[in-house]
Amino acid sequence: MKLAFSAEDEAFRAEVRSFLAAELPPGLARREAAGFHNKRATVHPWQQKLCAKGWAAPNWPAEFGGAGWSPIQRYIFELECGLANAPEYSLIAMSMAGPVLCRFGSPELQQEFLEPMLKGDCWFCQGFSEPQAGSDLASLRTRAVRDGDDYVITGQKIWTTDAHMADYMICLARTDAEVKPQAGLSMIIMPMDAPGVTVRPIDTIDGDAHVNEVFIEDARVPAHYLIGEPNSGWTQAKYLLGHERTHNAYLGMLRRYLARIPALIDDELCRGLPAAEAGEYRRRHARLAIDVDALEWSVLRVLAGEEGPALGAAASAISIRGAAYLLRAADLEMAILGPQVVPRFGPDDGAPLVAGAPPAAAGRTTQYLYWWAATIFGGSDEIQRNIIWSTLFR
Amino acid sequence: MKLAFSAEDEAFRAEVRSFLAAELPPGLARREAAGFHNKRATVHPWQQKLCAKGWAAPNWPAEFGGAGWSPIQRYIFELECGLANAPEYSLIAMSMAGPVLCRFGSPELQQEFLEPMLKGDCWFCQGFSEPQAGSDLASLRTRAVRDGDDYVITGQKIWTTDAHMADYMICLARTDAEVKPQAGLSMIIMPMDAPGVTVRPIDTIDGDAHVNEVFIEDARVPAHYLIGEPNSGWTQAKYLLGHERTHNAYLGMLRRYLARIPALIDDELCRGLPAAEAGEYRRRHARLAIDVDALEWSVLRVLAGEEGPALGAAASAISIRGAAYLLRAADLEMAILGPQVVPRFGPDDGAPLVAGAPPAAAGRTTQYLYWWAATIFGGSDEIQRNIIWSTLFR
Amino acid sequence: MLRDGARRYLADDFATRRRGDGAAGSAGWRGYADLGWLALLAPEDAGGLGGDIEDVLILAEEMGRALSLQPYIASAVLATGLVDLVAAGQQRLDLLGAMASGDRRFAPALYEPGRRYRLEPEVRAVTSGAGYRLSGAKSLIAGGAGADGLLVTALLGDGVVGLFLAAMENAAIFPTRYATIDDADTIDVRFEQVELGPDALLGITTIDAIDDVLDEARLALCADTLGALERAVEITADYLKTRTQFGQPLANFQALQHSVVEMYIDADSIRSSLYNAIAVFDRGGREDRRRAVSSCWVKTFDAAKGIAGMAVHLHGGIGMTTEYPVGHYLRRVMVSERSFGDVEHHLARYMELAG
Amino acid sequence: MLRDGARRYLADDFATRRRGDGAAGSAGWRGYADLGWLALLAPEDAGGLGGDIEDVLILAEEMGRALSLQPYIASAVLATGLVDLVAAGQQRLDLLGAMASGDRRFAPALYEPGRRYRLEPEVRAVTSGAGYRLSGAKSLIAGGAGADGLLVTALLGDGVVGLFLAAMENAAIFPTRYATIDDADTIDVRFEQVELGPDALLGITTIDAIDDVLDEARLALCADTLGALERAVEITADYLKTRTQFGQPLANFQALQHSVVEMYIDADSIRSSLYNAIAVFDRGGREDRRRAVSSCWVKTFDAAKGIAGMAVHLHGGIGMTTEYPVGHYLRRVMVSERSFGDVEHHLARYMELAG
Repeated sequence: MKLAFSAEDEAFRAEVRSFLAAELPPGLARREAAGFHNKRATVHPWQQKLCAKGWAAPNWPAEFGGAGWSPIQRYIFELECGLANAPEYSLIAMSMAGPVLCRFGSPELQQEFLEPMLKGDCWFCQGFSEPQAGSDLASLRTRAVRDGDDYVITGQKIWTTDAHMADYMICLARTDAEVKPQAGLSMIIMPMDAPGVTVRPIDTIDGDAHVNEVFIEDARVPAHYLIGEPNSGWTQAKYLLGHERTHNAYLGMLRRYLARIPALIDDELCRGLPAAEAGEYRRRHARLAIDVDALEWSVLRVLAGEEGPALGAAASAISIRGAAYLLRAADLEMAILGPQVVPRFGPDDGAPLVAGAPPAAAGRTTQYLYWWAATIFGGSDEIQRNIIWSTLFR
Repeated sequence: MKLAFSAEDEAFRAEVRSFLAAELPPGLARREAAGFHNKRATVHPWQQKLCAKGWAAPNWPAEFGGAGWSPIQRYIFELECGLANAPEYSLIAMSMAGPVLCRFGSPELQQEFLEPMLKGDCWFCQGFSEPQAGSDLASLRTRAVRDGDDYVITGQKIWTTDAHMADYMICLARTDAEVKPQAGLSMIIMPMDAPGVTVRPIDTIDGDAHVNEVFIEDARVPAHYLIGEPNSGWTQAKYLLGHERTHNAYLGMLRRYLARIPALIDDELCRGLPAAEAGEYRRRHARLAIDVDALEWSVLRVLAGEEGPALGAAASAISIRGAAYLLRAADLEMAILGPQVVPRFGPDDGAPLVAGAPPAAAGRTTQYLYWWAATIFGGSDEIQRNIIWSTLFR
Repeated sequence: MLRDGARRYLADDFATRRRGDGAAGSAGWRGYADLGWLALLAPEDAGGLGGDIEDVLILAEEMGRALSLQPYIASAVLATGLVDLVAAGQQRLDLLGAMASGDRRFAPALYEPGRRYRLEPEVRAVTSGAGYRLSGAKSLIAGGAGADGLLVTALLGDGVVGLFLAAMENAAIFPTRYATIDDADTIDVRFEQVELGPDALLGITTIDAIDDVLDEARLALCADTLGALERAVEITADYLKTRTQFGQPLANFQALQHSVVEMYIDADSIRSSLYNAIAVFDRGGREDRRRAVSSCWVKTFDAAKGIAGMAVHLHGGIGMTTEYPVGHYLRRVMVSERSFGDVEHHLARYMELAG
Repeated sequence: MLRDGARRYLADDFATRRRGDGAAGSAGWRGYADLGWLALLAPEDAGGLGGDIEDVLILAEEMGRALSLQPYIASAVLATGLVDLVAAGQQRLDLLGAMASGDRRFAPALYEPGRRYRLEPEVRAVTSGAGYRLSGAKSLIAGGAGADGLLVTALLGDGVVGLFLAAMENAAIFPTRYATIDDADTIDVRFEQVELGPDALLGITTIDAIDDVLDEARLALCADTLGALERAVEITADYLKTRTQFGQPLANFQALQHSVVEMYIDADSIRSSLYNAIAVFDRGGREDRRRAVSSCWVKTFDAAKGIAGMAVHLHGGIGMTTEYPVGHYLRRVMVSERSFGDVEHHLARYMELAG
């Protein structure tokens, strides 16, 4: 197995770096580095810059305005964005709604939505999870009933990221209750301002606001907003989940942690961190760096097209270890900063509360707590282990 | 919860210590410290000394020649023996065959066997495990068929500790095939020199010799060697397994490791161990000591009669953590000693093979490898976790 | 019995707070006083119960279990211990009596910005007329908000440490008030030439003596954490039994059962470690006590975040919400583990004392 | 193709050895030579294949998988690298040619008693007539038994390190022969005023240069360990499918499935770490290479004993027997992990080079 970045790849990396250095707004980067989710309004100018450069949609085919990159280029772009503290912008539109529309949408839907998405003028959320259907999509209860030129949608969604600031939801709903559970699902674009749609933000323990409950009561949606053929939602959902699981933003985030931790240790030596403890934290940093080096190559092996049974298990293994390493990285930063991290910092405020504490203290607990969610989303660690067992050993 | 050792307990501890200091043969202690199993002949004089003192059977009632100790005294005795590198002598006779005979045996059987056991003149092995019945005793296949004044036993036992040097086996066999699996079992004393009994030692990866396969082909045993009523073997086995699971010799062994590791680190500093690494090993030693302090109190809570649902889970939890800590302790010693531990030291030879290596290097890998067996015997860690779940949460 | 009573009394604490009824207010503290919990550690000659550390640990366990936000460990355990240690004569009796009855509540201000867990103060006190003038800063004062006064360690000349009682209404004390991530009210303060009367100096003491008093608070915090973790494990096991996925309760999946069992064993080992420390406390010997406390601290907080985090994880999405209690246990132990030293601090202390 | 051929050739290695047919003897080495494995790393000008380190790593993986006891890493990878580094002219061509053809086999003798992983020799060589006189001791010489000669590092005056070739038949070399716990034939030697001819000094070198050659051997040992661990995981999964307990195959139990999955992920991460090191090796830069090798070493041996130990554990009693292969993987990695430095040694090296 050999993977060398080509001269073109390295030139591309240099281009991405200089673009980020020149164009990424410092305030946006600061907030992202702290670990708080950026808001739509603050991200919008950045997305427009990327759009102007043709880089807004790394995952879309070039014909629809996507960047048209190789997997390796996408990887380089995401890694460099991570290192530069660039935020993930309009994640659901770019990584989920966009790809599914490019692949399954009618020309009319593509026409209506893709360009506004690219420009950041149209945000999506994703309505898959329901209170009684977590990892188990087949038990989905939200119904969409055809009524003239509309579908009438009723149901409830939960853990809906960004619903509070989205214009549309790609809503997975049951359009046929007579067939077996997977076969009766469809994916429909639902305007979030349709009468009958209510969004209730969920307060999460990390202190940031990003997920919601969405109550849908007889919301009317034009029938042509249904994506592809009726009852093909299961196929589309599987396509999307595959997309999500190979999403490797963890590495950018991990590299970001690894890059800043040594300086953090040095800084804390002036704020009472004993030298012997600093040595222990440097050891942990080294061990984490060693693990991340390996994780990066687990990703590169997939991108380089390694074949064999391991391929089917790779995304699950990367997801399990990636989340665990994020927790270790965030825990290490908290340990280094010690008592300074315990105040609840507001999501809009990177200023430290504890006298004498460094600005770096803000957001540390928020991010640590959030990474516990990374052990769940896209399928819990346990589900991933089940997948690996079935793929390789059953 | 409060447990304080009484003045009597402390006096007892002092008595045990001085007895061990005066009477334990140094050669025996050296071999035991190295981690090799002592042989019957080398243990015999020690057991006779204990017998003369009345201390040969800590687990038996006083009326049968047992020490008549309180649980706390037993605990103190075992801990001090561990620290002093005293070997476990005639384990099956003292901890299994003896207690089951005291509890269920006829006066004739008690008369015939108990005193020779105490004196070390009569060694037992335990025939429970079979090739197709590991943790699952109900599927036992060895049969004992009544024929006149005898039982005729046929079957196969495996993992039989000490069978190669035992005089008798307490053999669990099926005496009634018509009833449900648990109900048809009996426990029978089988002479190992009975015609039809063949012992084949099993080579194990630790390089020591302690377990065997036992093939039994129409071995004739006097019918009065059956313990208690026919078909009461399941009850007796459960009684015994309870005995085994609260056996806490791990603590003596763990304290032995903890006591000698600091000096080992100091010694290795003269044999090339870098000071920074020594610091890391001291940290590991401290963490292990902290864990063992807690484990010791988990044992003491049981001995002090703490009540509640946790009691049913305690023996399983102690077994899981005890085995894990033994592995950590043995691994730490190997790490400190570095390359010096890799020669295969013979069980009879504590002399180091690598030039310049300390005698302490002998037996380190043997012991580490053996502790992997501790994660299995008496029920694997997984079985123990099942037991804890059922006891506390189901 | 103490335990049962405490459990009943504290049962609705979290739910009440979620409704915004403010159980962390003074009514709660008054209730604690009425139950005698504040008087537990005060010596009998000062109107206290002269109680056993074990009773305090039982209460602390229940408070952790109930997610109580009352600053019991700071303002009852630690403050009582400090005043009892340092004050003398009538002042000692008056203060301890007022604290035991709940009439006055003080918050210890020991730690300072940029000094991590060092107890040697950089806050300085100089004589000023008949009294003292205080300058410097203290940080992360648990229970500082709403307290009647702060118990401040300050340097009185070379190496001499005094404990001062500074009333919060002093205009030269500048507090910054904030919540820690476990929702507890906390303050930092700056002392800008704070003028104090002659009575403000409760007495002279040493860092070692303060560390000894802290050791009781540390054990109480370990007990609090134990209570929190045991409850988090129970909640998790219960949740797995009720939550259905793929047509059966999650509790049927062996991998989840074993995760809960590992959490249980780890939490129960903290109980054992705590009992070990209690036994050593009874036998006395400063070095042994310190060693046992640091041992318990390392054992507790090596495991705490992992147990509480797994509890969140095993709940799936619901575990991340503030409406549901389980995530609050994780936030609580994240604050506790760096309250009076952290794992590395106590591992180092343990190793220094090893022998 | 190389991999498939090697796997077929080595398939019966363990079973043959268990029957006592001595696969570790010279016939095996001759076979390796015939397959071109010994010539793989020898430069083309010396009759070698000038092959790629990657081919060597594939072979090493397969040897680990097959539990081969041939001293391939010592006598092919390391010895070839040392001779290629140090020797010159016709001697270099002769020795490399003889090693590549399998006609002569040498065992590197680098480490010394009581010196752990230090490469600076205390063995001294002084001139004696036209030749040299060697004194001192070397330990843990893999492949030393049956070798034609030892490649000995020795101090030639102040800080100058020479590599000597000492024929085993020299009467002043006193070997102690023993097996390591993985059944490999090993020797220690004492040199008591060993007289060597002028040709015995292959050349002068530096510790840094030797460490660079060792880095290839280290990667090969990581690959060997990867192969061993992957096979141990396969064997374990297969065993769980066939072994029945409580009326069903053990493989039906989710907790056991997940244990195997964790072992798999850990082993597969070693593969990723190895690929990382290969990529860095290709790009060059001594510090980067050392860092990548130490990274791979730490990753490999942090995980190795846990994976192999769990493989033994999941087998129950059978895993502890020498008849069954799985326990041999555990013993093998226990030797490997302390062959050219251990985890702490390489973590320290990694951190020194960090930047």
